[in-house]
Formats: sequence, C-alpha cells, structure tokens
Amino acid sequence: MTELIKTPRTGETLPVKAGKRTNPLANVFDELVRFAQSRSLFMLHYCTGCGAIELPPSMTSRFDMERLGIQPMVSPRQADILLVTGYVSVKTLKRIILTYEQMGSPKYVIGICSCTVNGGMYWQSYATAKKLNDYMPVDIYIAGCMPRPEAVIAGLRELMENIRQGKADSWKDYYRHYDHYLGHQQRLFGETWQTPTDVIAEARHYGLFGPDTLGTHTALLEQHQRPLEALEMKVDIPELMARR
Amino acid sequence: MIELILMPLAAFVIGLAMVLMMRRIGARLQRRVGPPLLQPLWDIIKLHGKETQTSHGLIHELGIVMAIGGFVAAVTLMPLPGMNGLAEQGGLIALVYMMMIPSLGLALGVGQCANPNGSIGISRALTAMLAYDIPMVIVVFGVAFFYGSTSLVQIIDAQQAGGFATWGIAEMPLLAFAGLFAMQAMLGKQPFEIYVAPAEIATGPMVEMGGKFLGGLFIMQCFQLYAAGALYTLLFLGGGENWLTFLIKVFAVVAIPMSIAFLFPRYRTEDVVRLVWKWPAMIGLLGIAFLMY
Amino acid sequence: MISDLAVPNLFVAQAGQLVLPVVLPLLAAFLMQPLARVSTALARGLGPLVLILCAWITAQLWIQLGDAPFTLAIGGFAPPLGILFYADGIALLFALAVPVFALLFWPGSESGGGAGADSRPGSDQADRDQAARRDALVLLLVAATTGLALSGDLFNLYVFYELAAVASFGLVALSGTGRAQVATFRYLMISAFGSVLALAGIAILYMQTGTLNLGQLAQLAPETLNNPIGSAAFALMLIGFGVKAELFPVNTWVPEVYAGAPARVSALLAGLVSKLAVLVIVRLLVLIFPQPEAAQMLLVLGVLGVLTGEFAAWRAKDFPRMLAFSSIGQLGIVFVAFSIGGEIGLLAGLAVALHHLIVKSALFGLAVRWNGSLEALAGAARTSPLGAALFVLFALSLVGVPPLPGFWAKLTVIVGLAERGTPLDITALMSILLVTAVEASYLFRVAIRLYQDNPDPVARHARRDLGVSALLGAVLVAATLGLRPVADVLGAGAAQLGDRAGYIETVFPSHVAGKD
Amino acid sequence: MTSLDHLVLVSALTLALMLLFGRMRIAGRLAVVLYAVQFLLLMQTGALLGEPVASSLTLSVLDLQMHWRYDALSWFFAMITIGAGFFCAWYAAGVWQERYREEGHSPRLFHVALAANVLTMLILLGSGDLLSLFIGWELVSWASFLLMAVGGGPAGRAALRYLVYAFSGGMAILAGLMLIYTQTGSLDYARVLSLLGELSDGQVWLLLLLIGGGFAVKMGLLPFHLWQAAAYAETPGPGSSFLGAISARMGLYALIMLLVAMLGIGRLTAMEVPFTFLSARDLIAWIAALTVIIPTYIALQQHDARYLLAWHGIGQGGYMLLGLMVGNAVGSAGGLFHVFTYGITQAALLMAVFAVVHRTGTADLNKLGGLVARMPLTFLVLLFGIISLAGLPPMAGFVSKWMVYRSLVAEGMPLLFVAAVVGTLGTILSVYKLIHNIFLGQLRIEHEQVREAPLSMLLPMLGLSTLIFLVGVTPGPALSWVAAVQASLGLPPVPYTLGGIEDPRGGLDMLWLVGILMAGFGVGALIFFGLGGRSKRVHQLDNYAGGHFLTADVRYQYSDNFYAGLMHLIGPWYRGAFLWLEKALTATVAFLSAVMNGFYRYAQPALFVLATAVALLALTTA
Repeated sequence: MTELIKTPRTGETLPVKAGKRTNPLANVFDELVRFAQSRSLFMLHYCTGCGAIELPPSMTSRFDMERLGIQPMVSPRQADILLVTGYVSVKTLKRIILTYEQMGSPKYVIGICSCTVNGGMYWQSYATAKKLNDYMPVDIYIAGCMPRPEAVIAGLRELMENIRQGKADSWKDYYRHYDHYLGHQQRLFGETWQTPTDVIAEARHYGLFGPDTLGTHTALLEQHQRPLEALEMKVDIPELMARR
Repeated sequence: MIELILMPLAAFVIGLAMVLMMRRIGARLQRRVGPPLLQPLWDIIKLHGKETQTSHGLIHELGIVMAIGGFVAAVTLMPLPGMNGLAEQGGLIALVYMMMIPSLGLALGVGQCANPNGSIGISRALTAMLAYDIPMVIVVFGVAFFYGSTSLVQIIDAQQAGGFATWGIAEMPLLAFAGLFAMQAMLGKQPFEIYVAPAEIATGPMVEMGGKFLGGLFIMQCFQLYAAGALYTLLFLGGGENWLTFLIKVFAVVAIPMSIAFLFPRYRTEDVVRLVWKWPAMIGLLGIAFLMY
Repeated sequence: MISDLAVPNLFVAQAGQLVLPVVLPLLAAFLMQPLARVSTALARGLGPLVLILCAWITAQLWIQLGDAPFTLAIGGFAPPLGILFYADGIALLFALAVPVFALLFWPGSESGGGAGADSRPGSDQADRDQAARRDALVLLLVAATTGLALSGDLFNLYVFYELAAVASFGLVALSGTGRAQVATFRYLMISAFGSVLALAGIAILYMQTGTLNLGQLAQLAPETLNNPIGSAAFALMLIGFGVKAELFPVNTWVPEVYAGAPARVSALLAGLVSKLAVLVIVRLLVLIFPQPEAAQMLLVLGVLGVLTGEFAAWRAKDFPRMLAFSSIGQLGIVFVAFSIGGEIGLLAGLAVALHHLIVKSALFGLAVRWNGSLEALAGAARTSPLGAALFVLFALSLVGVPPLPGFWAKLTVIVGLAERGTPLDITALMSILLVTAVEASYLFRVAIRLYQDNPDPVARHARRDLGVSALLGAVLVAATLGLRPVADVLGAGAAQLGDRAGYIETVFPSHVAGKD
Repeated sequence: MTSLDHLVLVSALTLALMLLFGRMRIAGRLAVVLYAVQFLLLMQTGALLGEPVASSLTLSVLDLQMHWRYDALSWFFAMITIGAGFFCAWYAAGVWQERYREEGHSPRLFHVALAANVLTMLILLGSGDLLSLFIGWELVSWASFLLMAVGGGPAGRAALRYLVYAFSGGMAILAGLMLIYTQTGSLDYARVLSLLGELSDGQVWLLLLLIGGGFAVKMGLLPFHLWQAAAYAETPGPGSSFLGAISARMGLYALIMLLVAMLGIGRLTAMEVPFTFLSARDLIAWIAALTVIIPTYIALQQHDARYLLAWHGIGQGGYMLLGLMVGNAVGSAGGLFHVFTYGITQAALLMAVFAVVHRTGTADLNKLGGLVARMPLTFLVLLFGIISLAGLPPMAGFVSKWMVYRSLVAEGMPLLFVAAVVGTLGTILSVYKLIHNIFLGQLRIEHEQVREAPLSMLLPMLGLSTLIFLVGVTPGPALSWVAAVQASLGLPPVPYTLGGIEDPRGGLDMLWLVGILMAGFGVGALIFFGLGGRSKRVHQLDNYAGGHFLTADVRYQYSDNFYAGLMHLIGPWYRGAFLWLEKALTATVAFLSAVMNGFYRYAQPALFVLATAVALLALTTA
C-alpha cells in the first residue's frame, strides 16, 4: 500500500474533514449513513490489466468479500467503487473517466497494481497513462504486481475505515478541482476532449462548486462543448403558448 | 385502517429477512460466509444516502414510485394472521393484476432511461412474464374453482377448516407443484434470470439505476419475495393460523426456489417460454382436470 | 276491342297512332340518305325530330288511353289473320323508352368516343355520308325495337328482330376499325345462328298450331304445346331470341362488340335492345309456354349467365368490356327473375330489367370517354368529379345497396326465389348472392381507382354524356325517393304482363271470353 | 314525432349540414355541437330504463313491414356511437382539419363520412325487424367504406378489401334472412322469435353460419379478421378513432340480437357440435377466445402504431363475445361493459397515436422514441389508454376484463380462462412496446423541436382519459346501464355497486383498490423523494454504454423486433394460415374468372355455324 501521491495543484487543497453536524440527532443519522456506506460497497471492476485475475479469488469462497458487504456490480450507476486493475492505456483512460463521471457519489477509486501508480513496467510506454490520480482522485492505491487477495482485502478494509470516519471524500475533489483534472485530461486527449457528463453543471447543482472548478481548461472545454443539458419535459401546447 | 399500514410494513421487514436468507443460502451453497445480518438494510440505506444521482426524467422517477407503491398496495390484498386488509374488496384476480402494476411502473421507468440494455431487459422480463403467468393463472384458476371463490379470506378459511388434509397442497398437489415452478420464474431466479444477465446486458432493467433508484428496486425486491411467498402460502399452505406458522411457511416456501436457483446456469428467453409453457402449464392443466372430473 | 266499345272516332284515330312510332323512324331512315344530299342540316335534324315525335306520340297514347291494354289491327284485318299491334302498360313503357334512350344516346358528332377536341375528319362529304348512314341505322334500330315492343304476332316479331339485328350490325361496324369489324363478324355469325334457330322454333309452332298470332297461340298452347315438342320449340326460340338478350351460350359476341362499338351504340344495345329481346322471350314464356320446363330452362341459362358474366367481369381489363360482362350477368338475373313466374317474378324481372336499362346505359354513357383500360382510369375523379360520383352511384345501385332501386329489385328476385324454394331456386339464389359480392369487388376496385392520385388522368367527359348520365342518375335517385309509386306502377305492369287470359281477351274480346 | 324521430332527424340534419357547409372552417365545431345535441336527445329518449321507444316511420315493401325502435341495448350502443362521434369530431374540429385540408384532402368529405357513419349506425341500432336490420347493416357497411376510403392510397386498397368481406358477409346475411323467411314467412322479430323454436338444429346451424358469419365479418371474428386492421389503421386520424371505438361493435350488436335475443344462450348450449363434446355455445366461445389470441399476437408483430392498435381492436372484440357466451350475470355484463370501456380506451389510444403522427409525420415504431419529453400530455393519454387496454387496475378496462375472468372462473371454464389471460398478456407485451417505442427511449434529433399536440386535439384526448380513469374508479353508473341492457335482453342483471361488483364469493370494489393503490403510490413517493437524496436530470446521451461515447447521430435505442426472444420461439407459429386461405379464395375466383373469360374469348363463331348446320339437318330429317 502506498501513500496517495499528491500532484501539485494550482489552487489550495481542501483539508479532509469528518463533517460533524451540531444537531446530535443529525449526527447520529450521519453516522448511520456513513456506517451503512462503509458496510455496503458495490464495486465496478474495470479490468484493464492483469490485476483483475486476483479479484475472483477475493470474491469467492476463500476470501469472500461479501461478508464485508462488498459485491460486484455491473454498471457505473450502481457502483460505489471503481476498481482500476492494471495499466491504463490512453484509449482506456477515456473510458475510465467516462465511467467515473457516470458513477453516483460518494464514489471511490481504487488503483490496483503498480501500473496505476506510476506506469509500472509500462512507464516508458507512449500509450500508457502513468499516474491515475492525475486524471481523477484516487482514494486508495494497492500496489504490487499483482497484489494478492489479502492485499486487496486489506486495501478495501482501509477504505471502509476511511468511509466510516468520513475521510474518504476525494470524489468531492473532482468537482472542486475539476479544472485541474480536466487539464491533465486535455493534455492527453487533446483540446476537444469532452465527456457526456456535465461535471460543472453537476457541481453547481449539488453545491460542490469550488474555487478551482472553473479555470482555463474549462474555458477551453466550453468553447467546443456540445450541449449537455437534460431534455426537460416540456408541456408546450401551441395555443396556450401563443395566448401567453 | 391500522392494518393497512402494518401489512406493508410487515411485508417489508419479512422481505428484508428473505433477501438476507437468499444471499445466505447462495453463500452457503458456494461455501462462503455470506453477508452480515443487516446487509440488506445497509444496502438500502446506502443507496438512499447517495449524494449525486442521475435521473433520466420524471417517468424514470415515477416508475420507481409505481414499483414500490404497487407492491405496497398489493400486499394489503393478502390476508395475514389476524389481518384481512383489503382482501374482501379485491380478491385473487385483482391481486394477480395488482401485482403487475409494479412491473409496469418499472418498465416505464426503465424505458425512459433511454438505454437499450434496459429495454432489452424489459422485453425479456415481459416475455418471461408471458411465460410464467400462464401456469400462474392456471393455478389461480384451479384454486379459485376448487374453493368456489375468488376471495382469499374464504380460500384460507376453507383450508384451515380441516388441518393439513384440507390444505391446497394436499388437495391439489399437481397445482401446488406447478405453482412452485411458476414462482421460480416469477421471482426471476436462476435458471430464469435471463432478463438481468449482468454480463451481457449489464443487469438489464437496472442498468441506469443508481442511488435511490436502485434503492427503490431493492425495496421492491423485498416486497416481491414476500408477495410470492405469501401468495403461495395463502393458496396452498392454508395461510397463517398464527404468526409463527405463517412465518415458517413463508420462509420455507421462498427457501425452495432460492436453493434451486444457485445450482443452475440460465435459460435463454425462448427456452424459458418453452420450458414453462410445457411443464408447469401442462401439470397445472392436468391438476385442473383432476379437480373437475 | 276498342272499336267494339264504341269509342269516339277521335279516339280510334289515336289508337291508330300506335303504328306511327314504328313507321315514322322507318320512313325517316329511308329518307335520310337522299335528304343528306339535299341538306346536311335537315338530315342531321331529322333523326332527333322524328324521335321526339315518336316519344310524344307514345306518351300521349299512354296518358290518354290509361292502363288498359288495347290492340291495333293493321289495315283493319282481324287478329288471327292480320298484323296486330298489342299495347299494354309495359309495351308502351318500352315503346316510350326506345325513342327516349335513342335520343339520349343519339350518336351525334362524337360517336366512337373520339375526343371532343378532335378536328372534323378530313373529307367533309364522306363524313356527311357516314353521319347520314349512321343516323339512318339508328332510326332503323328504333323502328325495329319499337316494333318488338308492340308487335302481337310472332312472325312480325321475327321480322323486327332481324331488322334490329341488321341495324345493329351496321352500327357496330360503323367505326370501321379492324377490331369492330371482327366483332361484327362474330356478332353476325352468332346472330345468324340464332335466327335460324328462332325460325326453326317458329316453324315448329306453326306446324303444331297453324297460327303465329300470339293471342291465338296463347289460346291453343295448353292443348298443343304443353309437350316435349313445345318445349323444344321454346328452347329453339329462347336460344334464337336470346342472342340479342345476351342469354348464356349465345352471348359470346357481347364483350367484343361492346368493346369495339362506339360507346353510345353499346349503351343502346346493352340497355335497350337487350331488354326488348327479353320482353319478347317473356311474352313467349307467359303466353305460350307456361310449362315448368320452359321456366327451368330459362332459370338454368340465366344462372349460367349470371355466373359466367360476373366472374368474367372480375378479370376484365378495360372499362367497356367490364360493363359488357356485367351486363351479361345482370341479364342473367333478369332471366332468373322472369323464370320465377307469377306476379312477383314478373315484377322482379321488370324491376331488374328497367334498373339495368337505366344504369347500364348511363354507365356506357360514361364509357364514351372512359373507353380505355381500367388502369388508365386512375385519378379520373379529379378531372371529372361528377362522372366519378355518378359511377359510384350507379355501381352502388348495380350491386344492390339499400335504399337504391337496385337493392329492391334484387331483393324482390331473392324473395321470389326463396318463396318458391326448390333446390334449383336456392342454387340460383346463392349464385346471385355470390356473384353480387364479386360484382361489388370489381366495381369498387374501379371506383377506388377513380379516386387515386394520378398526375396524368384521362380527359374530361363531354358535357352531353355527363348530362345524360346525370339525368339517368337523377331518375335513379327519384325512383329511390318515390319507391312506393314506382313499385305500384311496376306491380300493375307486371300483373298485366302476366295476365294471359287478359291478353287473349284483349285480342279476341267477345268469343274468347265465353270460351275460357 | 317521437323522441327517436328527433334523434334520427338531427343526425340526418348533421349529415346534410356537413354536406352543405363541410368546406367551411366552422364545420368541425358545428359537427361537435350537433353530436352533443344528438347525445342529449338520446338521453331524452329514456329507452334505457323505460319502455322501448318506437319511431313513427314505418315502411312496407313486398308485404314486408319495416319499423324502427330503441330499447336499452340500442340505447347503450347508440350512446357509445354518438359519444365516439362527438369526441372524434372534436378532435377533428381544429388544427387537425386544417392540416388535413393542407395535405390536399377534403375535410368536407371527412365530416360527411363521419356523420354518415353515425346516422347509419343509429338507423341500424333502431332496427325493429330483420329487414330493417339488414338495410341498416348494409348502410353501415357502406358508410364505413366511405370513411375508410376517403384517405386514398393504401386506405383505398384496405377499404376495398373490407368491402369485399363486408359485402360477402352482407350477402350471407341476406341468404340467412331468406332462410328465416322461408321457414317463418316473416321477418318481424316477434313473429320470428315465436317460430324460431321450431327450427331444426340443422337449420339453426345454417342460420348461425350464414347470419352469424355475416355479422362476424364486421366484428372481425376469426376467420374474417384479416380486413380490419389495415382498413381501420389507414383511415384518417379521428375517423380511425371512431371506427376503432365503435364500428366493429355493430357486428357485436347484431350478434347479440341473433345469439342472445333471438336464439338464446340456452338454445346454443343445447346444440351439440357433431362428433365432439362441444356445444354451439362452446364453439362460439372458442372462436371468441381465438379471436382474442391470434389478432393480439399479430399485433405484437406490428411496427406501425396504428396497425398495432387496430389489431388489438380485433382481439378485444373477442373478450366481449366471450363474456356474452359465458352468459351468466357477471360474464355477459363484462362483455357488454367491455364494449363501453374498450370504446373509450381505443378512441383515446388512436387519438394519441394520431397526435404523434400529426407532430412527427410517422407512426412507424422504429422511427420514434423519447417523445415523452416533448409530448408529455399525449404520453399520459396513451399511458392511461394502454393500462386500460391491457386490463390492469385502476383503469376502466380492468373492470370489464375482471368481470369476464370472474365469470369464467365461476362457470369453471379453465381453458377459456387461460386463453383470455394469454390474450391479456400478449396485450401487455405489445402495448408496452407501443409506449416504449414512441415515448420512451431516446429522442431522435429530428424530433427535438416537436411540440405538444394542439389543444383542439388534446382536449378530447384528455377528456377520454379522464373518463377512462373515472369509470375505472367508479364503474357503478356505467354498470347500471349494462344491468338495464341485460334486463332488456332477458339476461340476469349484474349485482353492481358504485365501486364494482357485489359477490359473496369474491367481488370487486374499485374504490378501495384505487384508494389503496394511490396510498401505495404516496408511500412510494415518500420513500423515493423523501428519503432519497437529490438527483440531477442528465442528458440522454449521458448513458451507460460499456464505456462507449454516445453521439446523437447514432441511435442508441432498442425498438425493432422488440420481443426477439419470444419471436425466436413463436415466430415460426405465424403461418399466415388465414392469409393463405384468403389468397386461395382469391385465386379460386381468379381461376373461375379466367375460365369464364376464356369461354367468352374462345367460343368460336365457327362453332355456331357448325351447330346451325347440324340443327338444320336435324330439323329437315325430322
């Protein structure tokens, strides 16, 4: 297990706080929710590389993740954890970002294998993204080539502990420093890079807007962004409209 | 009136326990430990506690409301020990059709997700419904005909009149078997879970469901398991003389398909239809033939 | 007889006018050619003038003499010997219809269905000659058919029949195209065949009874003709006169001729001439051959005609041919109706026949412009909305849609058949119902086609053809509205037509009454 | 002048006014008012509960008396007819009519056709004897033909097919009437009724075959169902709604007259089908059941919304006849009630579909999708409609279907019950496909700017939807009409309450059911909106595609061959046997026609010459 490598950012890093509310009842409620969140984790294993081979043993009878409340899930909408298991090529990264953005928060990213940490044996490759946390906030890295199921479970348990304590909120970081992550993405994918999810609008909608959500990169994005607004239901009766 | 609140509540709690039982049975059959006691509850709380969720529009949301609400309404039509709810006003046929409302709601909600995986899932689920509802209605017909009533209260009274000998399963063993078979398909458990098919259509109807949407479906699943078990108990096992026997019967009934489920891979859609139209339907018809002649 | 009733002179003179509708057109026809040399305008005006005169005379007679039948002995020779004209309601009705329809479908300048915008053909003189010949032939036809309606004597009937045949040959061949000539030849051959048979039949009758006066034949028939020989004679005459009446096996000329002849001539032949031939057969049937074999023969041939005609029409590719086949079918129904006998049968037959007279003539009137293939009619409703609407009206009536007259006519036939109810009748009933469905199918296939979108529809109808059709359509609608009186009139006519004793008494007023 | 005369006169006046003023813009609204007046006049006749109302007009032709009168049954059907005319005219009165004109059609012709349909149906429903019944029947057939054919193009072909079927049916009826006439010497109901008992079983079978078959054509009963879908679907919008709602029910009306009023269920039950254990009643019930199943599953295969609904229309007719053939109080009431509930349902459904066609120009289910965002009210109408059509609570259709099921259970008819349910399940499948492919899924780029249906079309749709819901919640008032009809037919009347059916062995109370359903929805909403966190609506392309980036130009929608798995199994069962039969019949006619044609073409003149010569020889030797 390695420390999360923080890359230099343009803005201030928000300190990680366990948000406590003053109302004791609300506090209990928050505790309950956080506990439930820590005890029920649905993972989406994005099997990009060899690390995936270690996941079935950790899920099945020998190690049985389900006793921790961890289950595999299929679509990003349902999942809490994005497991990136192995080297990430540029093409794959696009999909990983798309998938990450489609997940519902709170969401956690776990990088498995050395390749996600620093490129591992592919560090010389022109086609591989080296550091996953340049492109999205990573909660836990589980290093190793490949990490054994014990290591995977240990990593998951640490994540669970973080969640229970309310420390695992790096997903908020993505909204608050979206410009930073987008900058990295744009450098890799080119200026016209765009995902279907409107992160900025989401940040506004959920009150996650931070000082670094917008910046030069988002300005670039807005130049060639195709519309992403939802198709709102419209009761557009011509006669009534005309009268109005 | 208080019954009408208690019945769905009881159904939900029993349903939660059934979900746990299902997962535990699965785990034990695979030599795992399985989830902890309150895992179903944690899942539901977690899902409702999601902070960002994607909705695809009003119908997507209303679909979930209908899915939950339909079952909340439907379970009040099934008498519990000491509680008749609306069983007098509805009756068996109304119950069967009430239980289609959640499916319809879900289908609408999934439809608006604009995801073809979901639509394919619904298409398969509806096809499966077409398959299992036929033995189901044969069973329903047989029971209603045998007891001369479509009122569940009267059906239960008739069954409880003479102990085990007058239970539906003793009087109509063939129909009881067909009903069990149909229930397996109705619950969408293996080998009849093609419409979920996680690996190929990404859990079908659930593909775009996250957060409270999925949470709603988890709640619906609790009700669904309960409804299936309770319906079977009411039709064939004499309903509940008291809460204890009722719970034993209901759990026992649901445990059967659960245990079978984890032993099978799955059938393709057309094979589901072929199988269900062939065996349980034929056995059910045979059962009715015995009843009538 | 009228003179015996000591009616005023004036009246006798008027009854004598009965001969005029036959004689006047005949004279005019012979005068036509010389007159055309003198003055074209006069020649052109002569035909219509004569026809109007005939119609007027007949109408006068009918109105003034009322419904009672009367006879006219030509030259004053008493019935069994002399030539006799017999006029009852039906005869007068047809005698009136002949000039009226001839007038309506007077060939005129547009015969042959040429486009209205056609320039006059090159040679004026030849054209004028042709026009005169044509007019003369029509007048001849009128004279002959009027004679058929009125004649009370079998030999005269035969003569008029032959005259009509000759006139129609000429008319059919008039357009001079190869197709028309081939059709005419075919017509000629079959007609000749029919004439021979009819003549043979007449000969047998004469051998058996020694007379050709219908009244006298009617008197003698029960004793002398109610036997196989009589039936054979009827069969021969049925086939013979059936040629013009489009009776089943001898009607093979019909489609070719109607498709080849000018549409107005077809209208006359299909509408009018065929009905007069039917009238002759009915007279024979009622007066001379009351035996069931005769009626059965008629029934069987009628059913065969119905089946063949309507089924054949289903596949017809062009408009006149379709109408021709339909006409065969309709006449089949007429025969079936008359074969029922009794008042209801005669009523049914008359109703169907008159209905067909109106409808089919009108449809052929439309065919003046719509003379091509059915395919070409697509979209015709756009250029000729009234024409299309009229077609729909006539088609509705033809298949028998209540409350149009066609329905009541058909219903009467069907009720008549059902009432008699022998297996043969039921078969006929079923056949009629069956082919009615077929008929609806092909007629409305055309109707739908008329209303299709088509960038290049056929040309418009000439105002005159449309006017004639519209007039007949109006008659049809009027008959629908005044169903009651029309039914009463027809009922009375049918009663008269079927009144054998009455016929005999009219022809031989005094002594027959005592004898019978 | 009786009140019935007033009704028919106003109806005729409607027709006349439409003929005169149909070209004007006001015509549509005028028609609406006139239909409303007709409705009021119908209410005033009091034929439902009181004595039958006779018309002062009588005719006699060929010694056959014709007269007209209204009883409860006529009233019931007339009520639906005029109501359908009213709503459809309303739908047509505004924007639809203008568009229709712009497309080069004649609104006058349409209004005339609609008015003619209503008038002729009123005449048919009033028939007081068999001859007037037949005349009314023919008039209705031709009026329907007119309405079907006004669309032109494919509508014309469909109308022609209808015509052949309907006219053949009409001729069969005429033949049957002649049979009755020869046997009883009269066509008057009362007299025929008293003498029908003396007919032998064979004659009654023949009657059933001829008259019943003829009436069945209009209703689209098997095997005469082929014409209906295309004919109804291709008719212009409101016309299609009208035909779908009521036109085919004229066949049911006539069948009720024949089977229930004249012959009686008892007689049918007593008649055995030779060599089987079925009675005539069972046979007809099975025909009805097959009529439910086969057209419903043909509907499942359609990919044109109009055709899909039209095929369902045929199937739903089967339920009505099935209920009537069960014959007990609840069953026959269910069958009759289904006429009403289905009528309002189908009218609303077709209106919704044609509103979509009005806006998007297509009814092809593979070319639509996602329109709920643009036409939400139309969606609502369609939703109410499909719930009712599929027979799910809480809509009107559920009540009538429940009654049919209940009666089948009570009478112990398991196979028919299963057949009815199979039909319902097929209906659920195909109506979901309908609503999914039109309104759910992805919105196509070309439909982004689509607007809601115009108000003039929306209001009648919403009105009908409200009716569907209200009748579903409180079926009592409508059931009281049904009970009156049953009483007039001599059937046991249904024990109804405000909320449903009273039955000690299992009744139905929709008030409670709908109440608890609404409460359940409330609970669901509470859980979902109250306990769940915030959510954000996202664009339809923000969607799971296995990591693929979706673009608007690529369709991400599942619509074609919607039930692929099912079709894999039952696809080969669609043999087109009836189509084959129809083709065989057509081929037979074509063959006969060719033969007859051949006779006229090849009968050589030379033959006649030869025959003449022979005849002459024979004569001379004789």
